[in-house]
Amino acid sequence: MSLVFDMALVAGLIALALHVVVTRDGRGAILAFMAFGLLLGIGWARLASVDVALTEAAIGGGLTGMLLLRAQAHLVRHAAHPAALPTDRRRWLVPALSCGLVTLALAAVVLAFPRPAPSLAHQAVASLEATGLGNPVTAVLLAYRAIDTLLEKIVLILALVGVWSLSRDAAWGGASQLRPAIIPEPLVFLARVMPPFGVLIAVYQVWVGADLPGGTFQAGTILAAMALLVMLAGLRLAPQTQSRALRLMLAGGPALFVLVGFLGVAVAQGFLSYPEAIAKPLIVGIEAALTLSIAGTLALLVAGPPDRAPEP
Amino acid sequence: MTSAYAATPGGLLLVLAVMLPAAAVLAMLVLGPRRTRVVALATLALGLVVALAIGLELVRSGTALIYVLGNWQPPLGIALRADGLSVMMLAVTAVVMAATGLFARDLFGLDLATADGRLGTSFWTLLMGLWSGLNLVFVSQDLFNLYVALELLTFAAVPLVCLDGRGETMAAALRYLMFALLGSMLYLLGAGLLYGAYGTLDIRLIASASQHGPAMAIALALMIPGLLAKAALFPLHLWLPPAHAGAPAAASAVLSALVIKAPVFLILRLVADIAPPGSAAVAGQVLAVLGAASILFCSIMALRQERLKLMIAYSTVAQIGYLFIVFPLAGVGDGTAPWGTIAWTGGALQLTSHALAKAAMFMAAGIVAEAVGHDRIRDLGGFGRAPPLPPPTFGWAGLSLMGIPPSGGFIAKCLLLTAAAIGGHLWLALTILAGGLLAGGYVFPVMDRALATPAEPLLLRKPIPLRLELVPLVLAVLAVALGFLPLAPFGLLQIGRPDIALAVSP
Amino acid sequence: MSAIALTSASLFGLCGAALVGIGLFCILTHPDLLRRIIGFNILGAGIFLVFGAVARRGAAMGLSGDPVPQAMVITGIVVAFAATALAIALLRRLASLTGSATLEAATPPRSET
Amino acid sequence: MGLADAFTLICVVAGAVLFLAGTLGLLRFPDTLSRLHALSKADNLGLGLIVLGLMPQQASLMGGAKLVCIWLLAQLSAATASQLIAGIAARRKPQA
Repeated sequence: MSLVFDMALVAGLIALALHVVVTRDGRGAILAFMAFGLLLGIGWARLASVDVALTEAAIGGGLTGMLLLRAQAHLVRHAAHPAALPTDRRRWLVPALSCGLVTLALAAVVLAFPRPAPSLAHQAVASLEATGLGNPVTAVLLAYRAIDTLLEKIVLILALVGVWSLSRDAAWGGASQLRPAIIPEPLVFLARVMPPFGVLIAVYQVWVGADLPGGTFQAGTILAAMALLVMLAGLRLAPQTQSRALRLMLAGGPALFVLVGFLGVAVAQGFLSYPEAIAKPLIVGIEAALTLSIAGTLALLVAGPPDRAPEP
Repeated sequence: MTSAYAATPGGLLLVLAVMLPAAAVLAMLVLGPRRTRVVALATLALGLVVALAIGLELVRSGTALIYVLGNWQPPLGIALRADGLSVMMLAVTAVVMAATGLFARDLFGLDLATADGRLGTSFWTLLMGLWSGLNLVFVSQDLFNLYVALELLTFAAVPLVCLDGRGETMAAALRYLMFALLGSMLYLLGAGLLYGAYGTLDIRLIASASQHGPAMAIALALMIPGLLAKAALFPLHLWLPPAHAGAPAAASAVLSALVIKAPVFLILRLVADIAPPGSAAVAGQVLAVLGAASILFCSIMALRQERLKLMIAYSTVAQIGYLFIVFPLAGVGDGTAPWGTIAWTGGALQLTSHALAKAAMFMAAGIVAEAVGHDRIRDLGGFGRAPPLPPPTFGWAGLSLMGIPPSGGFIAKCLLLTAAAIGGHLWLALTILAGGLLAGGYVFPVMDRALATPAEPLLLRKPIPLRLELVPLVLAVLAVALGFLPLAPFGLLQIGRPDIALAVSP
Repeated sequence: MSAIALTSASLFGLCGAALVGIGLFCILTHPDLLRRIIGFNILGAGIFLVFGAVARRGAAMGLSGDPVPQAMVITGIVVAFAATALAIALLRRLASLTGSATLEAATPPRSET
Repeated sequence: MGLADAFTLICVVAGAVLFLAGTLGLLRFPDTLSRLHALSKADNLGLGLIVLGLMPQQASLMGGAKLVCIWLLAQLSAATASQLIAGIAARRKPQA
């Protein structure tokens, strides 16, 4: 029975993906992609990866969709009408066949994976005690493979620096214009009511993330969404990108991570290792700081390059 | 099986090589535009010291440097490891980075309005991100960690291309981003398949597995083309010329000299360290054919360019081709140890000398463009009289690209040619010779323009301080001086090879 | 073929394979850059599902899946989002500067440096 | 099957039917406002019934409270979205 449900889910995912590719309607493609993201979230829940499901639903179904919709509105205003897929068979037949080949090869590999499946679950659980955590996914992200998570924060910051570098010289250091010309009343209402709940959920996610599904990425995404909502409703202006406080918030999480990492050289077993007695509080502390950094970075990535000149 | 990594003294230096520039990115963000340049220059100095210390430690101990992050042993954790080849890459990177830093300081100093503005500040921050990514590519042992390293490179390199904010460079940057992302994704997919088959992403552990299923072949067939798209090997090179030619000179130098070497290095590791011998031999043959095609096709394209920077960019794709013909020449995949062969040494020399020469050329071209206001080769008659040093820089760097003695490029191409002759690869030998001639074909006309007497003298837009011109000249001279280096230091390349765990007797 | 029992893990793995093909096709052929960016996201979703299948197969020790690939997917999703954001910022700027949302129309750089 | 399970079954099936009807309405109804009407019916009542049906399956009071929270938050955002869409539809109409 559950396999039938999964098959329907998979069929829906593939159908939506195909629709996204072939439809002529640019906005329709984005909406279909957002639905795809939400279905994919359910798919991840079916794969019993609740941590991933939360991240996918929040980012794939939410933030990415917002980014795409804003871009589409901009392109309709500023650029030539986007073209549709080529109808000339010579243009699409060869790529279609080669992509089909890739799919077939992948399918063969997926079906031929060795059994029993190799897994690091044993080792991950066995080492869990040394971290004081209960959620093995969090342990992988913040202990076993902490360097990935740390450098991925640097990737996010570089992406933001890159996005900012796309502004006009005069606007560099200023703020993005997120507020629409007309702000509908219901949006303002939502922006007043929703954020307290959002913040509560985010704090809860960080707190339980140490032991249960949830954690800094999911919480950061929710906070980012709340910040965007408030700015879209015009309740607060988007921050100046040159603001020192903002930049401290963005760099704070990874900076703390680096500091604790080097602290490990002095008092534990090397870079990015935690003294066992205080491993959990250290990790939760890093997660809290990272959550703020991620929230700020994601929100500013959606907001895009600054387009108003900085005010002193 | 000796699967455990034992940290060596000095292993922490590898962490520093990666984290120092990463920490600089954070510091720059917080301290703001006015202090960005100072932080960058300080980091460059420190990084150079770290690279030097790594080199000394490697030579002193005679074994690879190893560090286990957080003391979590692979497969659960991640290990860093630097053998002779990695250390050579770290060193070349540090030298080119430091030179670029000195060059950029004076280049952006020419125009006070941009010095602390958008262009300068973004450049320095992205440069540090780039450095962190490069160093990680050279030392990481974990395939997913290497994916993160590749993304560090992508996100730092793409915005560098379009710093001048014109529509054309935006298009070039976007095309670059598309190729780079596609490359990363194919790489990631391959890594996922390998994890599914082996339950680890550690290079040493995967390599020591006794049985290889279809996952290995398919994973390599995804990862290698993905990395080729990033390395811009023919026919996936289309993005490179506009991107490298459109970037500010200091950025072009790093992009062309270093950034595309990272995926090449990874391909080398996949083919030489992970692939089972049969697949490695096949991959080596295919790569060599593409490399040869790259040399010939892109050299001809370089000949036909009207703009100096585009010509240099096409020359990069051609010179990268030499690195791929090393695979069959060094006998990768035929059961012998490739790192002892002269082709392997030749490849390493080619990599080093091209990095130095190409950085020098892009910087020289940047100075000319800055002084004259354009880089159309036809209208550059007599540019040798204006800023005096770019023409000799160009000439010296050109020696290395053409493979004329005495230069690093000459020794490199000579070794490759010898290997091709000994191994009976006639077509590769002919390609190497033809590539040298074609390189002469595109370098000489520029020199000719430099020494020509124009009908009307070139108008100089702005004076160029001598200090600015010196940096590329030094790099070009270094590229030539490599030719005088006794080949002994390249015994360095064999340190740490093979990886101990690989030396399991069959 | 009954040896290959279709589990929900391999079902989602196959779905991932299909999505990879669809995403690749979109990236290679669609002239509209915005759609190509969505194609990258579909490709990414497919890749992550392959990781997900691997993770689900590795269920052991009372865990519902191998946590290592799950953690990698979380990292991957965030990186993919950053890539989308950078691509879109570039595309918007390109459209404002040149009035075109495709690369085909963009001429090779010709003007002076 | 106990009484609680039967209750769950009935409520969830009823909710699912409402969602189906809402989707049909979304696809079939002629204009924006009536489509919106169909959609919000499904959203409010359908989700409400499903949440209600899942109540007896919760082990703790906290679990139930969380479910209610989900329903309330969905209500809030759905209501806002409907308002926004209706507002745009109303503004466009006179011009068309």
